[in-house]
Amino acid sequence: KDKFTVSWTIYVGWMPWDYAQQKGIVDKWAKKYGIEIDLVQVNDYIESINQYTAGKFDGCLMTNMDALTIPAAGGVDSTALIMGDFSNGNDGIILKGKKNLADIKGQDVNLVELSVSHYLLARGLESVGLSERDVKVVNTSDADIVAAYSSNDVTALVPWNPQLSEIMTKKDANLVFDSSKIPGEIIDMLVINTEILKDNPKLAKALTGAWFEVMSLMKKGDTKALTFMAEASGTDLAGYKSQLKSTKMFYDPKEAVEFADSSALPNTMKKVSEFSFNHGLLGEGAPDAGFIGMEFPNGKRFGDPKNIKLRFIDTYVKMAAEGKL
Amino acid sequence: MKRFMNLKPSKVTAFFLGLLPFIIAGIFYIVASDLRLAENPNDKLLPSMASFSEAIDRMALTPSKRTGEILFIEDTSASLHRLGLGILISAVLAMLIGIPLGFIPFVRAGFSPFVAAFSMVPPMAILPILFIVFGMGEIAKVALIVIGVTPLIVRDLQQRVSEIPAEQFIKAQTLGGSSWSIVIRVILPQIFPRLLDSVRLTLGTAWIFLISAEAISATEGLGYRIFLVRRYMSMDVILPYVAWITFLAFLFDYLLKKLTYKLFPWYSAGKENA
Amino acid sequence: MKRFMNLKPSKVTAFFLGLLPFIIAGIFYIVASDLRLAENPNDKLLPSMASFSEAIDRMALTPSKRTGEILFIEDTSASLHRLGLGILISAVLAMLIGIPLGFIPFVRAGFSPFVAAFSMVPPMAILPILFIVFGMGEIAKVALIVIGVTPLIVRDLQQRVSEIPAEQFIKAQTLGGSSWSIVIRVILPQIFPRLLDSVRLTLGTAWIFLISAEAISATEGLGYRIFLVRRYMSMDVILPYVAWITFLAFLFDYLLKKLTYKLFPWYSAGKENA
Amino acid sequence: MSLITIKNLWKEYGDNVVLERLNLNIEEGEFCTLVGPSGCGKTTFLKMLLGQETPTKGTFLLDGKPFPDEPSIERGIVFQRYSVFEHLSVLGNVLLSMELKESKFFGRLFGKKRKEAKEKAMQMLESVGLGDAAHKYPSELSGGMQQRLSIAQSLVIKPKILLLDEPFGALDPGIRADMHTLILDLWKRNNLTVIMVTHDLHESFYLGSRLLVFDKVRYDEQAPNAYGARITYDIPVGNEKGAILTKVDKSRKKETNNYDN
Amino acid sequence: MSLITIKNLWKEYGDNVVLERLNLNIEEGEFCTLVGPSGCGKTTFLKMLLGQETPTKGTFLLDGKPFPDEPSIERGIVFQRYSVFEHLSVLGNVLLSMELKESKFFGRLFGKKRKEAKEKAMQMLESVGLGDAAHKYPSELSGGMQQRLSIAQSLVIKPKILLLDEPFGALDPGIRADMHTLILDLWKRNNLTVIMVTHDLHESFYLGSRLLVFDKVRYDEQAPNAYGARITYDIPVGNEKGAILTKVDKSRKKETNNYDN
Ligand SMILES: Nc1ncnc2c1ncn2[C@@H]1O[C@H](COP(=O)(O)OP(=O)(O)OP(=O)(O)O)[C@@H](O)[C@H]1O
Ligand SMILES: Nc1ncnc2c1ncn2[C@@H]1O[C@H](COP(=O)(O)OP(=O)(O)OP(=O)(O)O)[C@@H](O)[C@H]1O
Ligand SMILES: [Mg+2]
Ligand SMILES: [Mg+2]
Repeated sequence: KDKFTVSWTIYVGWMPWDYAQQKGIVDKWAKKYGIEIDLVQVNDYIESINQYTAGKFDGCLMTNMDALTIPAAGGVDSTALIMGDFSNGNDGIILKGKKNLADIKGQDVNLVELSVSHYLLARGLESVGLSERDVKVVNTSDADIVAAYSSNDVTALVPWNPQLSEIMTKKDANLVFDSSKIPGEIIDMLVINTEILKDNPKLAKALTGAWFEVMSLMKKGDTKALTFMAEASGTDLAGYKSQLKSTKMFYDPKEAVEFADSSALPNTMKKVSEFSFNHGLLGEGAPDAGFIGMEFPNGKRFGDPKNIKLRFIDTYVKMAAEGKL
Repeated sequence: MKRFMNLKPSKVTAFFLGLLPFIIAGIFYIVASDLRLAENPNDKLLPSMASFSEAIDRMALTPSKRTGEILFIEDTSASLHRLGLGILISAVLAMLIGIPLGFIPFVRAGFSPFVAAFSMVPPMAILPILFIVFGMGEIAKVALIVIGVTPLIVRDLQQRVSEIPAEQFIKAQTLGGSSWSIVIRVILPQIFPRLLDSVRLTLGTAWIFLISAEAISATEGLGYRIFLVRRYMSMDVILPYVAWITFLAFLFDYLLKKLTYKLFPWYSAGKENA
Repeated sequence: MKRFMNLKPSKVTAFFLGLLPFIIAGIFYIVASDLRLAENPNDKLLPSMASFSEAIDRMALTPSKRTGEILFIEDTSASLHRLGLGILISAVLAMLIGIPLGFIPFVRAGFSPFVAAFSMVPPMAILPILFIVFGMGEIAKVALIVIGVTPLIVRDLQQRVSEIPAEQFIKAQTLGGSSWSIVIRVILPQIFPRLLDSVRLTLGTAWIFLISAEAISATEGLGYRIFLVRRYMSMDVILPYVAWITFLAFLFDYLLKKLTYKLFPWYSAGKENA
Repeated sequence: MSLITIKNLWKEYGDNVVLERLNLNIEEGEFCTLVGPSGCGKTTFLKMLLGQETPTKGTFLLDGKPFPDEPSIERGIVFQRYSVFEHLSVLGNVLLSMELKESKFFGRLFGKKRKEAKEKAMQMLESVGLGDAAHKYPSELSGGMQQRLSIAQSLVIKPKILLLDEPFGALDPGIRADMHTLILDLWKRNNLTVIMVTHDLHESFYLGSRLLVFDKVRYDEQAPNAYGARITYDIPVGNEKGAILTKVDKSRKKETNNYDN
Repeated sequence: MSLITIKNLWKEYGDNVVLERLNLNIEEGEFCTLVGPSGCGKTTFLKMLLGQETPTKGTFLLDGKPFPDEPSIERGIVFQRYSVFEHLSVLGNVLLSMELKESKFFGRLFGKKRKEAKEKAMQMLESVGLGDAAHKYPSELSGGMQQRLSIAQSLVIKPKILLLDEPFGALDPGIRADMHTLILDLWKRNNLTVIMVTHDLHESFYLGSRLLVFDKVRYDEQAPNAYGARITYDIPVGNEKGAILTKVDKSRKKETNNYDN
């Protein structure tokens, strides 16, 4: 197999893929390894992951939590090839009028249910000694959450960017908690089907190479590249830069390797796994949070070793760090 | 040998013929599902019959751990409540607008172009404005149905009113009718069964808007559940829900048709057999 | 004083009366927008006329920095292409299914229940399956339109075919027609203008499906653009796009109507003036 | 003074002169039948009497006052079709007449008034021979019964003038004959003024007390619409006037043929 | 052998006996008119001749062979309405007959064949007096012209038998007379066998060579559907048979009245 498709969705940390594709960087690297890679833009994030899970795509961009609850829980053994960034303020809890997170008690909270926003809410509530029972979650589509804020009966929301910064420009909007308070727990990553990855290391090499080429451009602050990404995501350079500010991008492959190898990652995934289990996301058959096994670099593991469906690797990022691609 | 067009199946044959495509579709599904599951036993796209019955048991027979209620019943009643209210309001509005529009030349001249233009606006695209006006609660969901469906019914009723033979209006005038008494004694009762027909034909559209509204913001409802479980691709829940929605739509269609002929025995012109 | 129902506006009066609601709606908008902007000059919900003209300038007159093309034109042509293709396929399919369904008793017995049930399935709810079957490319978007619209047209055509007086089929048989030649010489030409009418009436639904499809997977198109800027609530782009969609829908409605009467001068029964 | 006074009346639609220089007086209690070639303006004339159309010029008086310019309760009408209400039973149709007349706002009568109206309606139905069909819907009636119903509907509120536009045109000959007996009977008993358009010359002679023939007297090949129809015959007729019929019939030989006789 | 042979024929719909014990032979070239009270089974009889219905029992032969059980090219039909094709011009309607007959697959003729067919169609149209209207659509024609067209459509492919179900019932008397002249002329010129249902006794006598009267001879108050109609009169008629008409007319006095005469 030498033709691969990877789906991506418009999001601040994933716009580099669009740039890489449009500017021929992906093609260049693919050619180098004698393969073809097609990046397909899907606007509906969930649909993109669903299609990957159903086998339509070889790879897909998603967060750590969705990787666990959708493909892994759906029995599709997946590997996080590149952890490109983590949310460092890109997700937040907003209260209308009120200034403290504790004031959220008893309110309706509008968010995308069962998403990282939901996870962030759970973590936030934990930090002030509340639990999910103290609020009522209202599932609200991410596309409409900005408009929802304008409505009088909406008082608490958990959006991500760019909706987050959009809402913050409005009257009475107070950011009472955000992902910078739980750094490294909401990770945006490129996930590849493990089987395909095993058979085609070329794919991993080409994608990693292309990614870090764009990263080096961004690190330099290449205005042209950034403007390109800004426009594609429907905003302008300033807007895009402000979104980047709350995103911890691993511009340097070394940083990425470090993050993958850290002991924080298994801990994070344990929390995510527990959250998911409590919300029934690991499937009805799951007896406990460790039902789905995960594997981390350096042989660390979490959960059922017989049911390993999500793997985090640093192999290719390391190659990039060592300039071996 | 008779021409194909002249051959008529007996009642029994017709029944089994009608069943056939459903059976074929069922078999088709089972085979496709088996093939996918053989490859990946955890595949969620086309679940096996066993997973369906498990999911149905979970959703429709066992009370939810979190709320203690049966989710399926909760979802159905929430959705039907919204749908019913939306349809009811649409029907009443459509009568109030459609009859003058079809009957009074001055009203028609004034509002017909506006209503026609309004009916072309895709409501999904102006959601933010709707949220401001109607809030995010139950009203918004009902309002989306009303905005989506009313113009369709209005245009149909306007058309039907203008199809009532002019002779009837003249005759009623010679009997001493005023514009108003002609509306309530001649037009309204004649248009009523047509309204039911029209509601029936727009039920499909109403469902689409209901599901969209519930996908945008809700805490229960059939559309809510479908979009929620889409997050982990639980087709074992989605497909029974879709089947249930289809069945409900079918049932309402049937009941409305029966009701129309029961209430209005004289009504048969313009009936839709399809 | 004449009864209200007997008063008829002159042509000029009718024209200005028809314009009035649009003007009132416009004034209403400007006032509401001014009020909101006075409170918060950054409010994006109801932009001022100046923001509109800026946005229109940006989208429709200045080439995009990214691709060098004019976004508005690109979006329009992409959407119209999908819409056109979807409608065309739906129309052809609907003819192929609707005519036998209305005409051949055996086919009706076999497929009528299935088609009726199928037409009740909300396509939005089974999107994952549709995308698996049709891929994520252009085909999927067109397919969503086709799946959403075809059953509606089929049911209408089936109804119309069964409304052709039985006398005509008998007569054609006495002239030596076979089932097939009756289809192509008697039914097809009579049903064709009705098909155009039916397409016209389902255009609104087709737009809804197009916009939904583009919001899920596309890189250009009117629905895509609205989806993209919706996250920033750029009503200055959304509202002109909505107005443009409304205008296009209106235009197609008008053109199709004209075309129908031009192509089929004998066609007037069952015409819909509304 | 005559009930209807018409002097030098013209009716034009744009360039199309339909009727020209009509002069006519109709007295109370007359039964006029109108005949004439298709398109000569008979229906247009009836529409003016009804108030649906207004004359282009000329004097047009009802009881010495200008004609009301919209349909009103003094002038009942029976069309060839569509003049009964599908959604009401036979009795309901006749009741409706009284309800619309007497209850301006609700268009309904209640209690004692309704009961009285019902009795009156039943009497009316008996007199047109629909007593047994009172609870049927119009769709269950034959064409002739529907026309009877339409007549009953108009007569029950006692209009001054009854206008009929080819009321029996769609009926079978046998049934038509029954209708003739009926309408003559009603005319005599109620002291009605009747104006009836028909296509059928026999009908026009057999019925009525006065026959009006509309026709164009001037005709221009180049501009067929330049001249309108006028009243070419205005003759007293009636049941006994068989002789005239034969005479007129002969002069129509070209159009009809001996079967018609 | 007769063209149509009917022996002891019954037609029932469930319990409802519509026709019973019919015996009849119709020879080639006859012009039979069928009359009878409404609902007595005239249309049902015509439907059986057409192949739309099958008899319940009895012998029913065409040219000595059992009747084909669906409509076919030997038997042309003209209904009271709806038997021309709205979407085709007058010429197109007549052409269609030949096209359906000769081109089984496309239902269309091309080139020389089409030209010939067109000429034939024009001749046919001339002979029914529609030459000038060849390029009009049916909706532009009067009722009488539409019926002429329907007749032309059937005759152009020379059926053995022409069936007519109240073809002139919806026409005005004057126009009806013209149609009589036409149909008699076509019958004589084309050596047709014609079977025509009518409501009009005059028509049935004036036209045709043979009059068949359908009526119930037995009647049971308790079960009105228990007995079917039979042929109560079978008499030779024709243009010159005025005497019979008068006789029959008198016996019908109850139903019609002197106007009808
Ligand atoms: N509303 C109208 N506008 C313009 N012309 C009209 C209108 N109504 C009738 N006409 C014309 O007036 C003429 C007379 O029509 P009218 O219907 O009165 O004839 P008629 O004698 O009743 O004919 P018929 O015997 O066929 O019913 C016709 O030439 C017709 O075209
Ligand atoms: N398809 C059918 N099924 C059951 N009964 C039928 C059917 N068609 C006709 N009949 C019955 O057969 C009888 C004869 O009907 P038919 O139409 O032949 O009468 P007709 O002599 O043509 O009457 P008309 O003069 O009113 O046209 C009627 O009692 C009718 O109810
Ligand atoms: Mg007229
Ligand atoms: Mg009959």
